[in-house]
Amino acid sequence: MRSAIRFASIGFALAALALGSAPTAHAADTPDPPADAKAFKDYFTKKFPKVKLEDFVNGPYSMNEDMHRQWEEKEQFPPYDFSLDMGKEMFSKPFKNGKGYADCFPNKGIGIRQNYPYFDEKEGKVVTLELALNRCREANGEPPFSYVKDEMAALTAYMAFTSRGKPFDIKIPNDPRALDAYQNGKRYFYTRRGQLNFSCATCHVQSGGERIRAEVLAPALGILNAMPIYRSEWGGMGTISRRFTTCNSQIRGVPLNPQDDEYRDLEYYLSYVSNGLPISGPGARP
Amino acid sequence: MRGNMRISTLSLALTLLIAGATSSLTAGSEADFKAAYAAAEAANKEAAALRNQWTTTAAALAAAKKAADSGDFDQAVASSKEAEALAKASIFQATSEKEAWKALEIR
Amino acid sequence: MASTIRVRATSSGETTEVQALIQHPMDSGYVKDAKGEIIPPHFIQAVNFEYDGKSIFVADWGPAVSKDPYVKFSFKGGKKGDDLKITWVDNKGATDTITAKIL
Amino acid sequence: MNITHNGFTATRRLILQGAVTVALVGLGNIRFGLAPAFAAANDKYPEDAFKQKSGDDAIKSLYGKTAEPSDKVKLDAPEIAENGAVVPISVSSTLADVTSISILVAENPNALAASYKIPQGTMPSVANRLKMAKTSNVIAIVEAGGKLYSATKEVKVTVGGCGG
Repeated sequence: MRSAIRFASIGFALAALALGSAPTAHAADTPDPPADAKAFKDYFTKKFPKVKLEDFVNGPYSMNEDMHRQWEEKEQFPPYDFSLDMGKEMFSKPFKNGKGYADCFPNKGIGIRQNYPYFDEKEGKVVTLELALNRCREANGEPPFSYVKDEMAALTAYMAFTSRGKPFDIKIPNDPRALDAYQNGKRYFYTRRGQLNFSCATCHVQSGGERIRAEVLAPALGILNAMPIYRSEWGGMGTISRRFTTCNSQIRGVPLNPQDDEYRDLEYYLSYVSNGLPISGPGARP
Repeated sequence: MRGNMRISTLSLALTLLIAGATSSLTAGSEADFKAAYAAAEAANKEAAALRNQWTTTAAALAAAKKAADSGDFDQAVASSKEAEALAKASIFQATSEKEAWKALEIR
Repeated sequence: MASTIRVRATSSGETTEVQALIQHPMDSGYVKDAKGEIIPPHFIQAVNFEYDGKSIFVADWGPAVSKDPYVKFSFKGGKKGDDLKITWVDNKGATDTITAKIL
Repeated sequence: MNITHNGFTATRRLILQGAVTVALVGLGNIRFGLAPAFAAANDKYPEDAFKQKSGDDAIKSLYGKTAEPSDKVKLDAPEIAENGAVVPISVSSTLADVTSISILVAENPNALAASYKIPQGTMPSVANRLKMAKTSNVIAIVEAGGKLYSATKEVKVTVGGCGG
């Protein structure tokens, strides 16, 4: 009996695909990031006129008064405090070869989170903060950290903390490969995947501010500004990589490896369209 | 058992349903299981190439193997067929989304 | 290793507000881990706040207190620079203590 | 309530099954050892009260009397908890000489969540973060002048997110 139900759901999913996928005619437009970013901000400011532009970085807490009170209560003594202190301690501890993270980053790594991810023209790919941290470790003979575990979250928490309030400042250099990476990230954001057949946009654009069971969905605008986040759901810290991979498995799509190109480009797109919004990491989330 | 990709979506969905239902009734032998499992795995690999596998496909494949190991080849064949259907659906999703995503884009 | 207790005690003249955040898993004994085994109960049972040698607040906690527990209260008195001693003990007998300055 | 670390394998069903089976088995072997040095500093940790299932039994075990609702007890809790693992709840009261404040979550496996002793000179208010297994009444108990007063509020809790 059970497999019959499974079959019914597959048949249904296919039918929904057919209906949802009638491609409307689109001019083969070359990507225009500034126009996208403007359209992105207009969509959300029109949909939520009462929410100030910079408050979108508080995700679900700007969408609901009851949630906002709970958040203020938590922010008095936030659960990410321990991770922040651990990150600060780790950041200043030199590697075995005497060098430290400060030597790998501009301005000694302080107050620069808002410039990540950036497009590395030598490599021809997007480089995220998490990737840069692990590359710094490997360049100095240290083993890389897991992208989804606490050490990486602690380091990115401290670096985000030093950039609090600074607006996102993601640049797309005049390089066709950068435009491709941006477009690749945008495509990933809007592409439906997993058996539930959702895309990031299905939840965070079409139903931003609405509930999915107990949780209020964060609008996509400013969704990475608070990263890394301490989630009550996980009872611990979460990096951007952890968030992307768990989102995939939630909709029954097999996640890719953290820091695969798709995720780096996705982070590039999502950060670019939130340019101008302040960094508020590390954040607390439901 | 090579699926024919060019028929329209709705009929593809219907054929899968009918194929799934009828085949699980026939008695499956080890050979049937091996063939069905191989087909499912091949489809799932193709989905992997498109970077679009579903977690439920892997679950169905695991169920098939478990059933086969315990000698219940009827169930093993049914689960393999289910896995193949899921893998084919994920392939279809990836190909159809190549253009469909633009419909959602904020303009 | 840094203490597991973070304290913020601020005096406003006649009353002092005390906030404490303690690093502890607070396992309730009702949750299973990834392998499906029950994580045994491991939670802070009592936290004692002492000022000027007197106990000014005692928290008795059960397994329903959140992970990395937080508590806030205030008491009359307490001047800037005074000491505030905080001690916790959990159901396995582990304990930690800290003496914080009132700001 | 609390989801295991690797995402969504432990769905709500699993947790509830876990809760039921363990509740029967688990209570027997919970060891409530308490470092002796500390126990002397105040009267005993109300071990028995924390073992009680229902709110009434816990209150009786803790105070030996029953509470009457009073609007002088202010219970501040959310309408819908953002997550059952971290529910910010605070209790305050305008009653005179408050000696103890307790907070119970009726539907939790053990109702009594936290109990606070308020010596003379400490203000009658406390804020903390509690875990709630599911939608439930939260009951605040304030002991003042030897009598018990209470306030109750329902807090909705469901497992968040997309699920397995």
